[in-house]
Amino acid sequence: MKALTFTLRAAPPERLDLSPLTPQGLAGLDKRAIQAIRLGQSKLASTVGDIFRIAGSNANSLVFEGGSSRFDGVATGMTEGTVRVAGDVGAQAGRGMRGGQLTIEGDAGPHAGSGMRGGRLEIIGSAGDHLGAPLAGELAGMNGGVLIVRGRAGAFAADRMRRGLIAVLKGCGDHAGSRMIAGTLVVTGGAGEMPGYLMRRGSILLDRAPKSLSPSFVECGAPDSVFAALMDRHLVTEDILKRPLLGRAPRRYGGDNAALGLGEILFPA
Amino acid sequence: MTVAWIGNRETLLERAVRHAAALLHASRCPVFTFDTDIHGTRAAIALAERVGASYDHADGAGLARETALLTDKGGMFVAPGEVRRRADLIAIVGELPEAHREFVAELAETVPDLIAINARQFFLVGGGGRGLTLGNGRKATRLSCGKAGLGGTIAALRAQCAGRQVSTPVSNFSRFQAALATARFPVFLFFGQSADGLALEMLQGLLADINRKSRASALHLPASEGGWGSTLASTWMTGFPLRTSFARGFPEFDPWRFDVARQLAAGEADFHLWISDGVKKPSANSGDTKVVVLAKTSQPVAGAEVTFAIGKAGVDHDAVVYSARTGTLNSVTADAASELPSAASILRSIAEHIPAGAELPC
Amino acid sequence: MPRLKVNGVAIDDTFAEAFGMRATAIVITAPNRKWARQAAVTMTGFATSVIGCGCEAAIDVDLAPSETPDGRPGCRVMIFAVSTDELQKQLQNRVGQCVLTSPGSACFAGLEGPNELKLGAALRYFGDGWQISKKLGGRHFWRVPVMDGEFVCEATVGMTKGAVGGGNLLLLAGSNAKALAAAEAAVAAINEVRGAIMPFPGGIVRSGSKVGGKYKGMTASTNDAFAPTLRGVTKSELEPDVNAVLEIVIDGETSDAVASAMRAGIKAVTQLGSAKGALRISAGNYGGKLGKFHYHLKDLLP
Amino acid sequence: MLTRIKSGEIVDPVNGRLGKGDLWIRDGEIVETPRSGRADRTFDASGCVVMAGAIDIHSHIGGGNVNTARLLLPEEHKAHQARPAATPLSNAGWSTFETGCLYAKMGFTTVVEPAMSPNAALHTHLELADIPIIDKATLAILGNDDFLLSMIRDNASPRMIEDYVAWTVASTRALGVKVINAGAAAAFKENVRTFSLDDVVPSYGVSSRKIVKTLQAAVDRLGIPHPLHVHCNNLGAPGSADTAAATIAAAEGVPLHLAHLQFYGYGTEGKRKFSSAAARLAELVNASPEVTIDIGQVMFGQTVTISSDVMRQFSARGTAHPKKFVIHDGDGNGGGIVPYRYRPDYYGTVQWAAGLELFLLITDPWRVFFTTDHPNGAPFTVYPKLFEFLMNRDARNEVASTLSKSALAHSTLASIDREYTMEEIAIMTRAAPAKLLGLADRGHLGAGAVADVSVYRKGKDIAKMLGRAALVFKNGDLVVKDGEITHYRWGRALRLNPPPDRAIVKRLRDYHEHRYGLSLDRFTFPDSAIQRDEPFREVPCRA
Repeated sequence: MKALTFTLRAAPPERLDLSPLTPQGLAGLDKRAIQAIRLGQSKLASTVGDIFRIAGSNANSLVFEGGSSRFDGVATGMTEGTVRVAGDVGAQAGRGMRGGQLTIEGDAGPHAGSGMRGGRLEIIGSAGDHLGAPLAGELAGMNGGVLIVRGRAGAFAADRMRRGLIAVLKGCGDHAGSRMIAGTLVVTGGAGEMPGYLMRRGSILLDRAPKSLSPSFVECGAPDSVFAALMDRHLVTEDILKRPLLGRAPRRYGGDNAALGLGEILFPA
Repeated sequence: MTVAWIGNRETLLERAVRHAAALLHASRCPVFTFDTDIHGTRAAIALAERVGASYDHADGAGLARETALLTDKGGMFVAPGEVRRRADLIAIVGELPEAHREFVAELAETVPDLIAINARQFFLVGGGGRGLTLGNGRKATRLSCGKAGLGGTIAALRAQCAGRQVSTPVSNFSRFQAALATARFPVFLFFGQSADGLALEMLQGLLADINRKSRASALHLPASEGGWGSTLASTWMTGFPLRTSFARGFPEFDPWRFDVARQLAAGEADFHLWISDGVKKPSANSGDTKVVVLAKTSQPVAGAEVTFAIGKAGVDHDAVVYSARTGTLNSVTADAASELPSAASILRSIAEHIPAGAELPC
Repeated sequence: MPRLKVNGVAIDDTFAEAFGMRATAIVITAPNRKWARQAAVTMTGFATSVIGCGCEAAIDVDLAPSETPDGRPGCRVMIFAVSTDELQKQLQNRVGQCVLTSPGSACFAGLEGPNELKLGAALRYFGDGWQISKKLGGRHFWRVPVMDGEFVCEATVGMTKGAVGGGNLLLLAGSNAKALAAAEAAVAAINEVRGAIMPFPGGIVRSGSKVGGKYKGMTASTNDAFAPTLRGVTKSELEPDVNAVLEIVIDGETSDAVASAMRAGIKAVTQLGSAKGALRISAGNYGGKLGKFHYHLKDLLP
Repeated sequence: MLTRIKSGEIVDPVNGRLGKGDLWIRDGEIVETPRSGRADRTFDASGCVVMAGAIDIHSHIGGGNVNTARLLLPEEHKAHQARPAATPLSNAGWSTFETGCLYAKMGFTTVVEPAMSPNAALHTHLELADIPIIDKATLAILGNDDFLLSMIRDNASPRMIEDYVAWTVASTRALGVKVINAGAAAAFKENVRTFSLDDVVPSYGVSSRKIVKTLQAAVDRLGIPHPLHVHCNNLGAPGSADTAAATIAAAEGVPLHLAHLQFYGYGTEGKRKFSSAAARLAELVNASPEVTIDIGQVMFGQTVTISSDVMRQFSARGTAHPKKFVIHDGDGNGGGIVPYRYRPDYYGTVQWAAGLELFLLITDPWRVFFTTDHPNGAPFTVYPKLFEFLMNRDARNEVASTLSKSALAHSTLASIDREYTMEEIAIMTRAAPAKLLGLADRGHLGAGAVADVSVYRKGKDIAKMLGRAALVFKNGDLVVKDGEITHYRWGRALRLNPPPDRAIVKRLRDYHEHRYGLSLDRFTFPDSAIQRDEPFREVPCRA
């Protein structure tokens, strides 16, 4: 069966809520039912049929041909299968994912992978602010799974993260790993101001010394690190990085001593 | 007195109201920006509900930071009256905004009367310069971590108060520690324009640590008093603070999606209702966005489809506003009452001319 | 007893009788092989027999850096015990006292399986609250701060209930030197078999035992039938030309591993030949009544 | 306009009308059957129960602390996401707009917000004014404010204290006075962490008991119909039944209302030193005719606790779920917002059972009031289910069978057979609240009453029957039909208006200017500040 393919007819006239279009959400729906699903978030209330041409029928493998920064909530809560977007997406891509694989070939807006619990989300382009982070009012950040951004990420990447792995390859904005509870954030290409602010536990792995760090982080030497070896090997075997990141004995900063102080920032010596 | 224009032409208020209502009704994605009192806000939100609009404050960004502290963390707060009567240690967190200097001066000139200690000590957390001169010739002791900025300084302060290590100690920490040890009711003053959300969260963490054994609290002196009032009104009317939308027929809160400035910049909005009885002027709108303006003006606003001249709340007409000085909503009597209509009255008239849909009073 | 002969080495038509056991395996790594082996040797010391040591343990195989999770030299260690609880206790004590303490060491699961034992999950408390939990690609590690950095230890390790303990070969020779030469040849060969260990010193035991004894409280005593000096006073199993007997005891992750190990051992001993080594290969059993696993020597010929 | 509600089963205990009959409404008022017998409109109520509109005497529906709770918990609100059912507080009645609609759908037409901070009176009334359909009222909080505590300390005359109470009630447009953990909020500011009835507020030397007795006397002498509304000390603590018992004893023959008694219904029995002591409290209430109580029933699920008992909320902050909270040191009481999830575990079971025991063991339906202390015990939207528990013992026993057995072992619930009758429900939720609050114009269906009428289609499923009224009339307007809102209108806030005493006003003016550097005018407001037509309706004090 051919992948169920949504081809964008024209640039969307309004922001769209694509959260209904997931493998599990579309399983068993016929084409007419799919076309009638409301996506529009303004008074226009566009439906799937207004926005996309549909081809294929395998709902376990969804393809969006063409994207837009107005595509919100792509693959929200997906549990299985694959979703691929050949283009950009808007806010909250892969929000609350639990399984399966979501690939965004363009850029993503804010809150990509917000509250993910499982699965793999790969953004080939760049991501906006609050990568993997909770929405307003929520306390739970990413809680599992793998989130890779091949380009840049904005501010507050991995905010309140508890579990899982986030990797940003071309640098990220300020306050990366803020309020982390645990989990691992990898940033190559440089992080912005004060990474790890308010982190309790968790690891932030960088490819260079952070340019600014809260004084509540304290230098903790550079002993040989088996963890670094494990991590380096994992990142390469998982196809996240091409070469090892930390090396044999990375430098370590511990913090945030203002909070619990059990987090760490590691970078190659 | 002319109070309404369609384009550049004077018109009857009634006609301008009808025209604005028709434009609103025809719009696909209307957005509102306001800077008005509680009644203006209530009327604007009620209208937004009728037409499926999203709304924000003209000072949306600073308010969003303060709102985020409440939505994401909460914390410990104190009423301004209690600060005046009880606080024996005042820590000013970050740059003291002009709008709140008067209150700080008042604190410097008075002494607490509800506790035995008849003096206040002042500290300035972060902030520029060598310290801060308050009223009564008093100075605030500066607590700083050099280049670490306000966020870094609060973090270091909290770590040091908890007996944990820091890489750069806070200047004058021992003086602060000694003051904290004897203070009966320390209060930290904070402002949305001076500190980002994480720094405010850190401050609340410091307060939580202190309150394990003794007392302390924080006084919120909002970035915009009017904006905070609007935030409260929005919250009771819809359950949500500002940056809420009715586009899908029910209130939705999303501080990113319904950041009205963003909606306008991204070309998502096709109609912009600008309501301000203050000095702020609407920002330039993108090409085909239609604009209706309510402003204290004596002439039509360039580029606006419709302009309404409104009076300033509390000046031209009685008003209800949030007061940082009382920490609640206050009734204000017009001190230069005029014939200019209130924002609320124009907005209600427009709502009455929206063609009938569901009859909803909100 | 009819006998087969290979390269002059007689092979008894008998069988080794072995028992079901619980077993686990861990991978110990270190900055170099010397210290990986040191940690492994230390933790498997005094682990020859469950009768007196609580478990039987030894290095299974050395691992190249490319075979270990952290890319450092390592070795796989196996531990066998008669119950899950005992195995857990021995694992925890031995890794805690001998691996955690060894410079630069790390410890990983060497066995997967539905049944799990605590590894780092039990040892993490040494971290006194400073320990760090990490999950990577479905594996869970604990990082415990120590004086040379961190002791990284996988949280749990698999346990098999299908392990076998007590596979054996008895090597009978004309002199002590020849018996030892045969036994060493067998040990070297069996060392190459993955999943099988020989828990006795250097893989060899000279004090083969029988069940019980004349003294009260002795659960095992000398195997007088194979003791050459007692040939005159007991019902001996030894021909006149046999002057020394050594035993190889084998524990395996699976029954197949035990069989492979015995096969490798027999092959090595027969290749050495009777002139340099053993005259005869036999095996120990209890008449087939006590152990569930029987390894007939004739089925394991080279 | 003349409206006839035909052939309903009328339940009107006040007027002794029980049985099938017609009810007539002229415009906004209930009238005798008119001579003409010709109605402009007729509603067939056969198969229905017809009662007065229900009155909730204690529900936190608006004001500073309630709004802070909304601000604190946007993610718990149903509209946060497009799937309403997915969020825990989806039925909480969160905005002012929903609050009015959801109450009306259940046939409630008057609701009292019981905790208005006097300084935030304008804010509270603005919120209440935005609650559609129903009438509202507030109780003004006193008892932790410096002005009162100083007067008590300085042995001010009862007359002066009465003047102050009267001024507060009048200027804040309240319908009564509430005291919340008297003295504790003031003590908490001086770092006191627990506070009981005979503990003394530092710097004032005034005990909690003294504050309660002072206010009780002032309220009584002022002729404020609603007795002093007391939120006792030690809310929620194991052994708090002792505190409640002591407070009941302190009534001493003068009317006193104890709020959400369930939260004090705890003894210290059992392994966990926490058990239901509801039976003991029920007995005390039964024996104290001057005491009225409301329950504050707990139901399981996510909610948020909103209380001006700042000391108690501070100590509960560790139990916050989700983990965030607001603690506010206000001018008087302040308050605390602590989200909480009641789980059907040992502790939750004790609380659930204690509330039901109080309901069922207090014999006089005129003195026990139906509340969940919304949203503290549960959102008011659970009322239909709670009615079912009271009226159907099988329903509650079925739930009990799924709960903690060890908790229920310390409770009498299983042994109680009582089922409320519809008449008792009408007393508890209509007649008695009107009497308690001094609202002669409602709570019954006699001629001259406000035409607040709720009509329920009879059915076996009590929760369904009382959850979705067949018809609701507010001031004679049909506002609900078949459980859906048909018409929006604005209710009023019911208030007392005792005349101000000039001396106290002057004193207060000096006090505010001197102590706060502010004009007293900052704390008062004209009716026009509400910007609704006739936002208030005056209720007389007792002569």
